[in-house]
This record gives sequence, structure tokens and C-alpha cells, in this order.
Amino acid sequence: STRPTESAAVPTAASTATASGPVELREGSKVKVALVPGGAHPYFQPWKEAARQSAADFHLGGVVFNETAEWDQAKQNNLLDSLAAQGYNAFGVFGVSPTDINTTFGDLKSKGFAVASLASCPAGDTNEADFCLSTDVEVAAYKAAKAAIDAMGGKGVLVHLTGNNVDANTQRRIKGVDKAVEETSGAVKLLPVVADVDKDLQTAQKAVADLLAARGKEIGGIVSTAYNPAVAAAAGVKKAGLPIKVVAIDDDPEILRAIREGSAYATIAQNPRGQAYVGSWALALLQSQQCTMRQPGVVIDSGSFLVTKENVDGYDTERRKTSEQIKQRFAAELLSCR
Amino acid sequence: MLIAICVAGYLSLVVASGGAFASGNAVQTFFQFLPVPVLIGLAQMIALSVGQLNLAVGALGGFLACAMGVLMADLGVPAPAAIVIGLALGAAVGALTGALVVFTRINGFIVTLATMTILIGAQYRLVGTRTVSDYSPGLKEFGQASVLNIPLVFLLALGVAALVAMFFRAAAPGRRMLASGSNPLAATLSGVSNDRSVILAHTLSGLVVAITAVVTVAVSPGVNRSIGGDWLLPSFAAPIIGGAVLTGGTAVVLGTVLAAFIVRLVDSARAEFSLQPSWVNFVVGAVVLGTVVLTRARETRRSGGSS
Amino acid sequence: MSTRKPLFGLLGLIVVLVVVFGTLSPAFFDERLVLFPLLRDIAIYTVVGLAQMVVLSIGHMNLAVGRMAAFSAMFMGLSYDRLHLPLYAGLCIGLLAGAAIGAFTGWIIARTGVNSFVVTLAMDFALLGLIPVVYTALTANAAFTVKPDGMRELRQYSLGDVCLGNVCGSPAVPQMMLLAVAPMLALGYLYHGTRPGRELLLTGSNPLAAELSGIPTRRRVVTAHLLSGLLAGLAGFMLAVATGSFRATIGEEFLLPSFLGAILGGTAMAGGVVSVIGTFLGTSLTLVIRRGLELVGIGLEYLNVYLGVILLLALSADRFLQRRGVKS
Amino acid sequence: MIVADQLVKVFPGVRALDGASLRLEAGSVHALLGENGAGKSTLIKILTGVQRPDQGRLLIGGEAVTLRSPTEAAQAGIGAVHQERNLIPAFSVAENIALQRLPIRRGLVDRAHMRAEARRILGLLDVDLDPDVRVDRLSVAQRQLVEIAKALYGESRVLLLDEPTASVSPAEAELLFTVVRKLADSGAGVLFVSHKLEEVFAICDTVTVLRDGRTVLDAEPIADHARDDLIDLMVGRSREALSFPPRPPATQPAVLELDRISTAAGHREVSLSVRPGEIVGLYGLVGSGRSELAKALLGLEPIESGSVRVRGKNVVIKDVRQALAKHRIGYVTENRKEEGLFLDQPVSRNIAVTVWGRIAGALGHVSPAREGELVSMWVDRLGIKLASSRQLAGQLSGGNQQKVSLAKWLAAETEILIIDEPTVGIDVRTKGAFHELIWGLAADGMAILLITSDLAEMITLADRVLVMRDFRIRGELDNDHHYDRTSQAVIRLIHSKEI
Ligand SMILES: Nc1ncnc2c1ncn2[C@@H]1O[C@H](COP(=O)(O)OP(=O)(O)OP(=O)(O)O)[C@@H](O)[C@H]1O
Ligand SMILES: Nc1ncnc2c1ncn2[C@@H]1O[C@H](COP(=O)(O)OP(=O)(O)OP(=O)(O)O)[C@@H](O)[C@H]1O
Ligand SMILES: [Mg+2]
Ligand SMILES: [Mg+2]
Repeated sequence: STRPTESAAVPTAASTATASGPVELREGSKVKVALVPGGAHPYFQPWKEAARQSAADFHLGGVVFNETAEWDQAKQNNLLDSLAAQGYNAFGVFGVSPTDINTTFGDLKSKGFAVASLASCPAGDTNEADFCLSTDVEVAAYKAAKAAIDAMGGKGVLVHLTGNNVDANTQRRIKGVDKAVEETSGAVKLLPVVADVDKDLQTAQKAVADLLAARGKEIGGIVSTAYNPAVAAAAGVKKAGLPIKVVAIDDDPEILRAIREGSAYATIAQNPRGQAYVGSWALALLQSQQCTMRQPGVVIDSGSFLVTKENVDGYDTERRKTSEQIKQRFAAELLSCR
Repeated sequence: MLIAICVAGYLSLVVASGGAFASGNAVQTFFQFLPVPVLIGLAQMIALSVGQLNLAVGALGGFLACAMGVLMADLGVPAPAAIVIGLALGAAVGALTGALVVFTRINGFIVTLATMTILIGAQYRLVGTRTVSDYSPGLKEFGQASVLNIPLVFLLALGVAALVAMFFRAAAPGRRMLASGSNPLAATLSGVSNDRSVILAHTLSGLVVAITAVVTVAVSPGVNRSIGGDWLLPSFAAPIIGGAVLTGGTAVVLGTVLAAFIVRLVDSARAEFSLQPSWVNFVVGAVVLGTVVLTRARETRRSGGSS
Repeated sequence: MSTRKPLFGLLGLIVVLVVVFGTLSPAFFDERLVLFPLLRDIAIYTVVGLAQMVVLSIGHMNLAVGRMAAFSAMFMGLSYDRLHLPLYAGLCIGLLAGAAIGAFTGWIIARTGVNSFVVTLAMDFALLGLIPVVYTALTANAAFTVKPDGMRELRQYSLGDVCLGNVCGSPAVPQMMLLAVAPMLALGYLYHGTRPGRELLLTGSNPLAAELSGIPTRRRVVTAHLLSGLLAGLAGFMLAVATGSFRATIGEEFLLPSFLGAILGGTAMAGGVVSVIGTFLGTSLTLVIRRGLELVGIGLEYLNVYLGVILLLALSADRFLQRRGVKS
Repeated sequence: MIVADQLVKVFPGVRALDGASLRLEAGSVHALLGENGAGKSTLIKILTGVQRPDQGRLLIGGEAVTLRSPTEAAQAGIGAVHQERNLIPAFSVAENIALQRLPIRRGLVDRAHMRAEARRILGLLDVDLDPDVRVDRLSVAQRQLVEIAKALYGESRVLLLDEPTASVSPAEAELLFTVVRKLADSGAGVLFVSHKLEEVFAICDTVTVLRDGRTVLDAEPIADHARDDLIDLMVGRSREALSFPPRPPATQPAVLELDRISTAAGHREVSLSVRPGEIVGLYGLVGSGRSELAKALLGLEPIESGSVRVRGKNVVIKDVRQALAKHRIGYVTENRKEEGLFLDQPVSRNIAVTVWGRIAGALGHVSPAREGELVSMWVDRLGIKLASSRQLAGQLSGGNQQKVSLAKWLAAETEILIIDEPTVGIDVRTKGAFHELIWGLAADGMAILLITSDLAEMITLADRVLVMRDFRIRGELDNDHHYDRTSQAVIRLIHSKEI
């Protein structure tokens, strides 16, 4: 199992004892929240359910989930404007381009909307959104690599498969994996990262097969921090019959299945449902002027969870608990309410 | 010339890998991923033969792969029936595309771009963001099966290539398609219906895409909306490097197959030498350009003008 | 065969669609949230379409439009980040880089006689290799995030901020539109009024006859690709300004729209026929459809399906009416 | 057997046919005459189902029919050689001949049968061509013969020939006539379009004349009409007599000299010179290498040895632009469709392309007024028939396209002009006007190298005739413009064994 690291903020730290008590949203009917991922991706699917649920639970004027941004920052900007024109006034956004999204947030804020950066924070040190509620992708990648290294017995050859090389988030993931490998001080050797293999399943599959054909015998573990390579790696390793430990990211049904049947060793599940659910709630508080952020732009970790065969059926309980704790933490430390 | 490059490239990979690349497993992996580029190249080549473009190869392939996956996994349709439906659907979409081009006289580029958009939408409708993988083990076995380390799917692709070559060489409709592509006016005056050629070309192109989709369903761990997303450019690159002309009138089956082979060589080299992806792109760029310049240099100066 | 007619058809289509979408969703006429960004997009993608149009005019293609934009934007980013140059000085440097890479591509094509499709595809791959190397070496997040003075204004200001006395322009029209109008005017003049422009068209129409008529066809090939690189660079600049940073992924989405805008507008794939206004209208048509669907609230399940279907229906109707018009 | 009744065909801006009628009888060879743009090709296209008439009827064997496609026409027994070459370059001769109805055996094309059939038809024409050779390897003349063979394929009862002899040598034309006669004698009806009136009188029985899309002479026996009558009917008014005022002998030093040129194309030791004010004819059988010599001179084919002198200076010409801009040399190609014209461009641009360099101002600005003036001047001078100068070149009739191709180089105002087969497909009147024009250009001091396979034309115009065979100059004679004497001398030179 993995030990929490110093950089992974433990979300449960000080959330139970609150001075002001629980915060209740008083009037949410004027708030219309738009949850806008970067494009269609399995990761965001829990947002849909969370949108429905938060609309019902908090009596919001509406919560919409719109994934038509198609991984293009310009399209996403347009989409946000269109949603604003349709009357949406609070936005939970996964920015396509982490280096550009602050500009988008700035524009939205200047038009008087509440904005949350969900599932990813802007690149750099500033966050122009009201808050950022996300997994720290670097930490998630670090945890995944750590898990793989542990499964390999602390030594051997590790490969990192990932997506778009020139995406800031990819760079963070690479850093996370590199860090975990560095900590083994040479016991684990990392092959050059295989990037740009998330475009489609076949590219991923081909890359994995070529990799296994060329280096299969020496490789001890594979960390995939992107979806398609994870699916491909699990299938490829299973087919080749090699004793390679695959650690994936996220908890798409396909990956959970691989863990159950043993073709993948573990995955790092994140907390998309919590991001959307708690995010919508906080956005409603902000947009209805009931609360303000004590520290605008604050970054909150939504948690990441190691899922192996042992806890594959139970990890969601833990995750839901975490979400609840995040909500309490908002009430206790992050918001200042009337 | 292309053959020489293929052989030289393959041999140098074998040598560079200390012989490992000639091992059964490596050979199998190499050929396992060749059928898709070969087939999409052929599908595009068929469209190019009459001077049309088919921008929808990837979208149609992805849509059909997902449709077959869903039919088998969700609706419990047996694999052979799903394949037949897939093939029929591919040909039908192709025929419809061709008919649209002919009857509306809208540029084939625009029509296939529109069908591409529609099919991408349809593919998403079918599977959303999930990966469908729970289908016919028999089909998946077929996808992995091989004789003497040569995967069956590759032999299938070669078979299709041979049929396409035969079609263009010796079948009357194939000859008529080439006539239409080469000189539509002359073809008309010889009683060849260009309209029919265009519809036939799109239909066949759709059919070959459908075969590609079957292969994809067979060899992939599953199908999802990303299938087909990366087919467009390779589908053009293979026939054009192979010598096809965008304005029509050419059918270069062997060239298309060999060009796909060369691109696959670069892929394998990437894994063999753990190259950075950026270097691979460099290499692909250089190899593509080098191949074509060499081929070109060999051609007599006298034939034809520029581009 | 006059070229006027299809353009009126396109314009009519756009008007009809705007009316339909406006009726379905009155928010369509929201100046600040809909029209302004829509026009900004149209400006950017018109330039993208023009970048393709200039090579189509000689019967070539540029599959590296997007990557040339990224290449050019990289130089702009570099000059802001490292040299701290003002906005327009950096723009000029980037445009020079774009023109240079375009001219180089054209030179290879002219020298080797290899199909432009293949050369630009190879160039695309080469740049795809080069650009990330530079970005990862020089930046932390694969993007130059410095924002030179004037960048924010260029993104946000409209003609509403330009006043002559009491008369101000429309706040719906972004100032960035001027960056598209300038090359439109220049290209329109080039193709209609000057010798090099016409020579480009004739080179596209029949390269052999052009050579035999004393047109320096090789030089024209270089010219066309140079212009393409230059315009791609401009489009890259506009996109970077509109979204916020000069990054490696600029232009990734340019390829298909570049062809779509130009060809919808009546530019021939085979060369010899171009339409600058057509490129503008073709680009507008596709963006209006997309924006309209977005506003009507179509989800991803149907968005692309509708997009394709409307495009086909609209064009078919246009053709149908045109043919009726010819008959009567 | 086939009757066209009051056909009307309207194109944007032109009434190509305006009440044209034609009666073609079985067993006769019927001439269809008319000026360039009179509507001959349009009529033939309607008879072969390529185009549909806007008004009027077609009757075959007394019954009204509608021909919707060339296939339907072929089924009705109509075969045609169209004016523009229409072959598939990458296909073999045999396949081109059989394309109309490919023989099929077991689902595949029966190549053996196709080859045999092609060989049979080529044999009929006495043409020695390998049926397996690709058409793009053939010379212009050989392609024309293939087209004729193609029209004969499938036992047509009606054969429509649109200028079938425009670019074949007299000997080959002779063979064609024999076949045509044979076909007519066996009961076929042949329609023959040509601007070469000698041919028409030699083989035709009846004649129809079109003027401006209207039939002005309807199927009368040709024997009833004199040559000049027919020309008057075509032209519609009395012709002005041609005037060839005497030209002073060229005395100035040569402006263009080739000295023992050898080329990659195969020329050996070719020497010639042209003086200002002189027309030098270059005669030879088709394929003797004349056009290629011209192209080598313009830098399009490598010159391997020997020297080219322009105005006394040794020069190396890289391309046509240099030839035009620096040396003031122009070249009118024989292959207008592929090398001469921009078919999808307006006529104005086709003509003005060579003058932009001269009239362009700062930044390459071309004044539309200046350009329009020049264009309309040349359209008038050559009598190019068009709806407007913005009409696309590809929409002009064959002869008018040829005029545009020539106009381009006349407009260029060069000092040295190489003209390759200038009057192919041009009607009699315009041909006369052309000749006058070329004569006049020489009289004004231009140096002209004239390549033509039309011996009469050569003898009318040239001052000296060089005869080329197998890429070598075989001899030179002074021309006294006396047809019989000079033609015999030329033919003797061509067939002389060795020099
Ligand atoms: N597709 C077309 N579009 C517009 N005008 C056309 C078209 N085809 C022919 N024309 C016009 O119709 C008229 C008749 O042309 P046609 O080709 O029948 O002449 P022709 O008698 O064959 O002449 P020639 O002796 O030069 O071949 C010409 O004025 C020509 O410009
Ligand atoms: N049977 C053939 N096979 C291949 N090429 C041929 C053949 N006949 C002729 N050619 C080509 O034609 C060239 C000679 O044609 P060219 O046009 O120079 O001759 P020409 O004397 O001008 O005759 P023309 O009257 O046809 O113009 C040859 O060099 C050759 O390239
Ligand atoms: Mg004619
Ligand atoms: Mg010649």
C-alpha cells in the first residue's frame, strides 16, 4: 500500500470541528450551474449523475453537463459564452488548455459569474477561478508509479504511457512518475516516456504491443496515466502472458474489470463525482452571494485512491466519505458566509 | 524502389535489434498492426481512383466497429451476423455518399466531410465514452490467430488487396472507374457513366472500410469512440506515397501496401530504440520525403510536369 | 460561368440560418456573449481558410497549416518571453518565421517536383517533432504564458471602443476582425488586380501551359506556400491572443476547417479558381451552424449529427434552387 | 437514315445551334462545313447523345428518338470521332478502342479478344501500332488514328468524324479515306467535318453548310457546288481577296542561329538560322522532331552540345520566361489543350498572360482597362467568336481555341516567333487571315520559324524550307511559292536515302 506523501494535502485535516456550523444554501433557484469538461472522456461521466443530484439536493435553478468542447480551448471558450447567453451563471470547468484557462476564467469572472476549476488546476502559480477542486495530477501519477514500484518489489524496469506530450497536465504526470522513480535511488529504471498514445485505442494498442515485443522481457511494471493506453496495456500484458504489473488511472468499468480479472494490478481512482457535486454546491453559494471565498483561487485536493483487487468493491464508500469531508471543509475554512 | 526501401528497412531493424526483430513474436506483432493501415489506404485509394476523396474513412470505420461491438455485446447478435450487418452498412453508407455527390453535385470533399461529422456523432451516440469489449471470443481469437507467425488478419488484408488489384486490372467496372478518374470527358464520350463510377467507388470504399472495421473489432481489446480517430491522414499517406494521384485515374495497390509497411517500420523502430515521440515524427517526415524524392528521381524526366 | 451566384447562395444560407437560430434562441443576438466571440472565431478561421486557399490556387495543398501556425506562434512566444518585445514586433517576427517555413516548403516542392500533399505532410511531421522539443526545453508547461501589453485589449476590444466623435462602431464586432479584413483585401487585390496573383491562378489552372507562357511557375509555387505560411502564422497569433497563450498545440484544429472554408466558398481543389469572400462566407456558414446548435442546447449525442445534416441539407437546397434558377 | 430537324442549342451567351438541320443518307459520305464556331461539333455532340438539344427533333430510320447518352447512341449504331482528343492516357491502345463495350469473359475483361479486335481494326486502317502500347506514349497523330479505330469499333452504321484529319499526315489521311469509302459503299452513313476543302471534295458526295448555327445549304450533292461557292455560303458574304504584298528579301544578320545542336531528345547536328523579316519553314513528317527542337530551344529539353545564338550572342535559355523577357522569343505550341490554354480560365487571361510583364505597374498592378483594350484588339484582329472576354476558354469552339492560343503570342510582341502547326482546325477564311497576319508580321520585321505539316501552308508562307527527318535536318530549299515545284522537291528530300 502507499503512504500519503507530504505534498498530498490530506483533505480530512481540520474539517470536522467548525466554528460556524454547517452552511445551508438558502436560495439556489437563481443559480444555474454549467459543468463543462474539456471534451468527452470516461473520467467525466460521473459528473452527469452528480449534476442531476446536486440540482435536486440543493434546489438549484438548473445544472447542465455539456461535453461539446471537443478538447479545443477555443471551442470551450465559445461554449462557455453560449451557456452564459442561455442564462447559466456559475461554471465548473475542466480547462482544455491549463495555460490558457486562466484567461477564460478571468473573462468569466469579469462578467460576474462564479467559476470553479474542476478536475484540473490552471498551470502556473495563479488560479483566476474562485477555487480549484481537483486531484493533483502530479500526485496521482506519483501514487500510481509508487504502487507499481511496490508491486514490482521496489526494483526493475518501469514504463510510463501517457497522452498529449505538449499538454501541461501531461508534463505534471511525467514529473510525478519521475519523482517516484527517483526516490528508489536507482533501483528502478524508467524507460523513456511513451507519450502521445492516447489519441485512440489502436494507437495505444500498437504502442503497447511494439513495446512488449521489443522490451517485454525486461519490463517489470507499466504505469499508464491516460485512458486508452491503460486499456491497451491491460489487454496487451494479458495476451503476452508476461508478469508485468500494470497500474492504470481512473476507474472506468473497463479498467475495474481488468483489475478484477487480474490483468491490471491497480488503478488510481480520482473523485470526479465529488468534484461536480461539491463544486456545484459551492458555486451556488458563491453565485447567490451568500458566501465569498476567504482566499480566492484556493486549491483543494479532491482526493485520489489506490484501487487494487482487494478494495475494488469498497473504495467508493471511502471516496464518498471524502467528498462529504471536502464539503465540510468548505463550510469550515474556505467560505465566509453571511 | 519502395520494395527496396521496405526490405532494407526491415533488415536493418533486424540487425539493429541483434536479431530479436526476426523472432516469431516480433514478426507477429509487426504484422498484426499492418492490416488496418493497408486497408484504410486501399479504401482511400479506391476513392482517389475516380478523383474523389473520402474524408469519412476513419469516422465510418469507427462507427462500424462500434456498431458491431454494440450489436454483439449489448444486443447479443452472433458474430457472423454482426459482421454481415457491418459490411452491408459500410457499403450502404458508401453508396449513399456516392449518390449524394452525384445527385447534389456538391463537392465530394464537402459531402464526405459532412458524412464524417455525422458518423462521428453517430459513433458517440452508440457508445458514449465507454469501451465495449464484451463480445465474441471467437472473433477475438481470429484476431490473434496466426499461421507461421503471420497473423490471419494480415493475410486477410493481403487478400483484400489482391482482390482490389484484380478489380482494377481486369474487371470492367474497375477499368471504367479508372477511365472516369483519368479523363471524365473522354470516359463520357466512350459511354462510361462517371456518375456510376463515383457511386461505385464510394460504395467499394465503404465496403473496404467495413472490412477494416471488422479487423479492428477482432484485434482490439475493445472498441470505443476513439477508434478511427487517427485514420484520416494515414489513409491518404499510404496511397499517395505509393504513387496514387489525387486527381484520379490511378490504382496503386502494391504501392499502397508497401507505403503502409514503411510507416509501420518506423513505428517498430520507435519501440525498438525507445525513441522520443518527437524524434519519431522527425523520422517519419524524413522517410516519407526521402522515399518520394528517390522514387521521383528514378522517374524519367520527360514524363509530366510538376506536382 | 460567373462566380457571383454561389456567393449569393452562401450569403442567403447564412442569413436564413441566423434567422432560424435567432428565432429558436433569441440569445443568438446577444452582442457580448454570442456575436462578439462568433465574429472573432470567424475572423480567425477565415485567415486559416485563406492560408489554405492560397495554395489551393496553384492546385497544391498545405497539410501543415496548423503546424506552421504553431511554428510561427512559437517564435512570437519566444520573442515575448525571451526578448520582451512589444506585441506587434513579436507578431512580425513570428510572421517572418511562418513565411520562411512556408517558402522553404514551397522551395522543396518546386525543386523536387514531389506532390505538395506529401511534402507538406512530411513537413507537418517534422514540425510536430520540432515544436514540442523547443517548448519542453524552454517552458515549464509547454506554453509561453507572458502576455505583452495590448494582448488583452486586442482580445476584448470591439469596434464599440473605436469612436469618431460620437459615432462608435458596433460592440459586436471585435477589433481582431481587422486582422482578417486586411489579408482579405490584400489577397483580393493580389488575385484580381496584379500580375503575380493572376500568375498563381494560371499556374494552378494548367502548370504546363503556364510554364510555356513564360510564367515562372517554380517561383509562384514558392510564393503561394510562403503566403500560406504567413497567413497560418497570422491565424496562430489570432488564436493565441483569443485563448491566452502561445502554446505548442496552437493550430491543431486548423486542418479540416481550412479546407472546408475555402472549398465551401468556391475555391477549386484543382487550382485556378479562388474566392476570398467565399472563404469568409464558407467559414461563417460552418461556424454559425455550430454556434446555433450550441445555443439551442444540443448535446454531444446529436451535435455532430445535426452539424453534418444541416450542412448537407443547406447545400443541397442551395444547389437545387440554383439549378431551378438556371432553368427558368 | 438519320435526320436532325431544326435543332436549337443555347449556351449561356451563345445560340450554338439555331435551327440546324441535317439529313444523312445511308451509303453516302456527307460533308458538314462551316466556319469556326458555326456549331458543327455541337451538332455532332447532339447526334451522339453527349448533349441534348433545347428544341428540335432527331429521327433515326424515320422514328423520333431521344439520345440520352453516348451509350444509347452507340446502341443506335452511331460512332464518332470527336474534335477534341478523348483517350485515356494510361490505357493501352486496344483498351481505348474497346472502352465503349469492353469484351467480358468470366466476369473479367477479355484482353485477348480485345487485342485481336483492335488489331483487326487497326489493320483495316493499315496502321502499324502495337495494341498493347499505352496511349500516352503515342504521338499526336498516332492518337488520332486510335480515335478513328475507336469509332469503327462495334460496327457503327453511322460514323460521325469531327475533323479526323486535323493532325495526321496526308498519307494516313489517304488510308482513312479508303476506309471511309469502303464503309459508305457497304451501306454506312458517314458525316465528315473538315476545314480542308480538298479532302472534302475528294471523298464527299453530299454537303450541308452551317452558318451561325443555321443550316444554309441542306444536303445537296457536292458536285453541284464550286469550292468558292461553298466558302461564300459558310462566310455569308463575299470574301475579300487575300493580299500578300511582296516582302523585301531579309538582309539583316540572323537574329536566331542554331549551330550544330544535339539534344537529349535525340537531335543531332541541327543548324539553322532565321533573319528578321524572314519566314523559315520547318517541314517534316509527324514525329520527325520539330516540336521537340522548338522546346529544346526554349530550355524545356536539355541541349547537349552545339550553340544557340540570339542576335549574334551565344545564349543559354533556361525557360520560356527568359526567352520571352530577355530574348523576345515566343513559341506557339501545337498542343493547345495541354500546353497552350488555360481551359478553365477566362479568354481574357489566356490572351493577356504574356503581356502582364509589359503592362504591369508598381507592385505588379495590372490595369484592367489596358488589359481589356489589348485583349479586345486581338479578339477582333483574329475574329475570335465568343460571348464575352470573360467566357472560359474551354467553352470556345475548337478553332476559336486555336486562335486564342495564337493570340497570346501575337500579343506578346516578340521579335522572334516559333509557330507550331498554327492552323490546325481553323476554317478557310480565318486560315487566310492567319496567313496574311503571319506574312504581315514578317513584313514588319519579325523573324518567324514556322513548323507546319500542311505543305500548302508552308509553300504559301515560307521563304526557305528546311526539311527534317529523324531529328536531323536533311536539306534546305528556297521557296518560290510555286506549289508543284516546291512540294515535289520537299517530298524528294524527305524520302532521300542519305545526304
Ligand atoms: N459548353 C459550352 N459552353 C458555352 N458555349 C459553348 C459550349 N460549347 C460550345 N459553345 C459555343 O457554341 C458555338 C458553336 O461551337 P462548336 O464547337 O459547335 O463550333 P464548330 O462549328 O465545331 O467550330 P470549329 O470549327 O471551331 O470546331 C461556339 O460559339 C462555342 O463558343
Ligand atoms: N511511337 C512513338 N512512341 C513514343 N513516342 C513517340 C512515338 N512517336 C512519336 N513520339 C514522340 O514524339 C516526338 C516527336 O514529335 P515532335 O512533336 O517533336 O515531332 P514533329 O516533327 O513536331 O511532329 P508533329 O507534327 O507531330 O509535331 C518523339 O521524340 C517522341 O517523343
Ligand atoms: Mg468543332
Ligand atoms: Mg510538332
